[in-house]
Amino acid sequence: MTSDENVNNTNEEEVSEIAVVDSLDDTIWPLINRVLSSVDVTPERGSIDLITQIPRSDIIRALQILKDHEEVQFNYLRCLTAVDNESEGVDVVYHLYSIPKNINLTVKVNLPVDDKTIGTATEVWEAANWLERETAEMFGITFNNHPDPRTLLMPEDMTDTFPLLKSHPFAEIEILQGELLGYDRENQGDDE
Amino acid sequence: MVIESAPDFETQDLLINVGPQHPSTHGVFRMILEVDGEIVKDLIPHIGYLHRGAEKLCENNDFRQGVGYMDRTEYLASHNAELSYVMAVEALAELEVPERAQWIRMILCELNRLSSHFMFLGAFGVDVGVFGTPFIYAWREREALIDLFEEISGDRMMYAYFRAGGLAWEVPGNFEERVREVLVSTRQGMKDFDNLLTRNEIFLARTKNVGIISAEDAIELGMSGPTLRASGVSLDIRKSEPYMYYDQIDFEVPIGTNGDVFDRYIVRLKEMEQSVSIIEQCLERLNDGPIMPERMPRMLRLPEGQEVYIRTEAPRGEYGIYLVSKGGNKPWRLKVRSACLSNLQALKKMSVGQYVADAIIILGSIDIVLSEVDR
Amino acid sequence: MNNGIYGIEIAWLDAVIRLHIIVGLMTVVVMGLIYVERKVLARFQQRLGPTRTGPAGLLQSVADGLKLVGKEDLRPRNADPWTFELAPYMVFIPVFLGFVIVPFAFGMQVRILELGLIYFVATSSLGIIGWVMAGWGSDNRYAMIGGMRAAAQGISYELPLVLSLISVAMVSESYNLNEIVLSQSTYPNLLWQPLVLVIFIIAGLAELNRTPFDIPVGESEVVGGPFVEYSGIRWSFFFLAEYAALFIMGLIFAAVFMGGWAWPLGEELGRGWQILLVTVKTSLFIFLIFWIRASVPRLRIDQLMAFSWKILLPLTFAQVLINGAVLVYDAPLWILTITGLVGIAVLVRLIERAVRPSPAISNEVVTAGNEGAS
Amino acid sequence: MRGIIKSLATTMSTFIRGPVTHGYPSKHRELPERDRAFPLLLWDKDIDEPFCTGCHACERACPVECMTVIMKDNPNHESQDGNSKRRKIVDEFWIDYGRCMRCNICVEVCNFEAIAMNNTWSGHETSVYDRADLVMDLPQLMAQSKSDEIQEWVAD
Repeated sequence: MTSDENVNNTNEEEVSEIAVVDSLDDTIWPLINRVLSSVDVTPERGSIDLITQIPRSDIIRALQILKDHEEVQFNYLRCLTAVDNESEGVDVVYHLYSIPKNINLTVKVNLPVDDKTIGTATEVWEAANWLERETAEMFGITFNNHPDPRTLLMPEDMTDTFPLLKSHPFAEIEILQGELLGYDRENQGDDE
Repeated sequence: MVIESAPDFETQDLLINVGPQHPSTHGVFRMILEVDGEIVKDLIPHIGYLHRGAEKLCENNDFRQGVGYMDRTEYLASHNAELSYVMAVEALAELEVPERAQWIRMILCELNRLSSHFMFLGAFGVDVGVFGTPFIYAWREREALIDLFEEISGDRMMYAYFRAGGLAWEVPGNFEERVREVLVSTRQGMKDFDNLLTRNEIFLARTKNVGIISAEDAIELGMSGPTLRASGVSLDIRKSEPYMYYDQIDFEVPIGTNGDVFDRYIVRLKEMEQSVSIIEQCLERLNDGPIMPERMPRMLRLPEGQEVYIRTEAPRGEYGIYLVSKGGNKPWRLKVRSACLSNLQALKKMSVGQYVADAIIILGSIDIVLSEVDR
Repeated sequence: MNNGIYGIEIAWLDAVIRLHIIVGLMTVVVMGLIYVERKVLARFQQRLGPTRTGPAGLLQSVADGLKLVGKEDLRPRNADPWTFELAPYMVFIPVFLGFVIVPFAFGMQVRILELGLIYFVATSSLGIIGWVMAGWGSDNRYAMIGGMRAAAQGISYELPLVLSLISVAMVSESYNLNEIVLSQSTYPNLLWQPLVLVIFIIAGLAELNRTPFDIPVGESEVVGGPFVEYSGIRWSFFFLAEYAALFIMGLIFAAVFMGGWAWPLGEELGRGWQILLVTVKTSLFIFLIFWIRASVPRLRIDQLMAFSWKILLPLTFAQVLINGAVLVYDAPLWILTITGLVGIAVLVRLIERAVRPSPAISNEVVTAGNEGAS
Repeated sequence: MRGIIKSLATTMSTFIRGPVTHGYPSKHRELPERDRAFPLLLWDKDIDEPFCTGCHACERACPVECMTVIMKDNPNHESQDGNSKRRKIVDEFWIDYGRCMRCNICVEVCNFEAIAMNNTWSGHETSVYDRADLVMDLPQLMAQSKSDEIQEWVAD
């Protein structure tokens, strides 16, 4: 907020514009701030929904509050996924929706690259079960106390490589389809 | 030989592996049923046979190329899948979509909902045990719809017709009359299904009070779409968070009462009637105009550090696209929120304690498309 | 009684010749039936059906037969060899035995048996053993479930079927099929026994494992049930047996309920006309079964059992009792017609009660208006 | 029972309505003008050479990388005493139909309207026994346009 004030002094016309952009009062932020007063939350304006950054240590407690609190009732977990920010770690992203109140909230948790563990949201919503399994196998995130920590989409033995990390190579189609599938007939040998 | 007394008589649960090659798993879904006689005691679903990494592929393709991959994640309702994707790109690029393009999109999405629901009715009818008839009825109507899509976009299933900003090209001149023509046959098809199944005693006996899931459980499990609404939750994104011009359209959201298989069937059938009425209203408001924004960059680049989660009401529920941009012409991260994946999670809860034959129709009533589940 | 067709007086030779004719006839009829079923079902579903082999696809069954004969006869490694390989015959032979008593026209049958109806019921129920053998011997869990379902269903529906035939036999005062037909020379039995007719069709569908009672072979559940591991010629035996049983059931229906070859108006017909008459009546039954197959879903196993034991069986017992009372006290037969119709009404009511405990369907789905969702 | 009779009536009504299918391999449905099968190259009949200049635009835009283009100097160019205005022209062109996803992007990016989607049945009936046979080379891609078998449709 301090940076905004600096801008305020410089140009009057820009002031109103930037103030509108950066003030979150027109969003549900005041409400969320009140509900999550016990948690360290950093808000951010998203294109549609409000985005909140919550530290890893508080996340499950914060989600539980968001679900149970009378004023918000985020009873519906829309989506749970992760974003690989390479050197900045991995963001776990929760998209919450409150059916009674018709409000949306995006919750983000940043995990450092060398310690990708987080509590499981299945304690809050059952819906998180498969979504977390998918996120775990795709990004190598460990969800502590997950009730069913098997792989979901990947083969059971594919636990050493995580396809959606940016470091995972985007294999050339030739490699995947293999030389023996007809692209290279000379090397096909007598297998036919 | 002495016959043992009854209490020592040991029974063993039978494990049956249903799928991935099974006539009624709707693709390559596999579930392991633990049955005691005919009663399902446990159910372990296995998915991932159709995983193609659409999300990873999209991260390596620009925004025009990505549309084609979206088709393939939801091949029964490709227009709806494309819609979420292009809307996400438009939201980040702050593109204003021309009015005509929006109306055409709405018409196509609702038509696609019809064709997808027809597919459900057909496949579900076969799951319940009618020999092929519902399937052919469904295909008869779906064929008319698909022919229309082909006349518009050129392809029967993988349309690749929506573009960020509007549409790829203008609809043919006789678009309106063709849509009206198709709606006539669609009505006939819906009537045929209604007559064939809705009041059939055997159908009722099979579907009523089977696979019940309560509203609380359905919400808790993240179900969406008709499967959720059958449980009595009136959650339709077209109503709750209207996108495109759904707020200007007058339609109703059918909801069920029991949350059983029959409700999931009837909710879809009623929803189709609503879709027909939506299309008719859209046709009335369709006017001439451009189909792409006037100032459209040749190569679309998104601002850095932006993200959006777009959700639309696809035939099977909430089809969400989570798009993270770090600049450039490719998404940094693209997540497809699949309605079927979340709905499928509820399968175990619905099936345990039911008969083996019920487990099959419960699976059918969720209306899964495995390409959307696995992506 | 036994008029030899070719005037052959040696009884066993005569029987052998007749049996051979029956086997040939059966194969041809089954092939025809398969073709007709495919065409009729296709028509019900607005399809074309087979068109590629021969004119209008007429040779489709022949092509299928050739393909099946040429196909490798596979046996799963863990299957029980004897049970697995004998099962097709155990299904096929009882069906084939049923042809012994079936009258195609006056005197046109292998043997006239005094207890013809009982013989038919006895042989047809033997087939269940083959089904269970196939299910058990395949070492496949789908097959086993299918076999067990077949056993449960076969035994349950045997009773309504037997009782319905018995109540007709009471009215006709004979178990001999020839005499049953002769007794209907003016009024066919279906006039006196409408309820039993309905029950016979229902139980017959179950006995033939046809929709809506095709639970043992349910494609969408147990993927063909006991037949899932069979291929080639063995599988075709099952197929042959299935359609032959359908044909016999049609013939029994024609003979027992519709008056068989008996022409109600005027003089007795020539043999050709008699055969035509029986064929038409049989076709009626078979067409009805195809029609039902194209229209109704499959029941669930518990509903199927409940339907048999709780609804069909009491009704048939009641009909038998009423028949007895009417016949013993020499009351007019139209009383049976009335009680039969009342019985049908009760049956309809019971079915509708069973499936519709809740209010009418139109009230089931409330639609949320514009304000409802937000 | 009444419901079952209603079902029977429905199937009987479709029995009377008659088939809606037609025997496909012997009878082909008429394809709409915009039908998209696989991409083809077009032949400039005025000058008797392909429209394609081998500019690699489609190759770069293809999401599945199914195209390979090689460009060469046009021997028929005006500077070489030819009648063509094209300085460069396509030398070799391969499209792997087995990989193509028929998204129409190559047609959209082409600056010379040199590529179009096949909208005839020949584009749909391309089954072969070997995947390698699905890799089409320049003469194969050009044949239909040369012999006037297609009436291409390109969006504005």
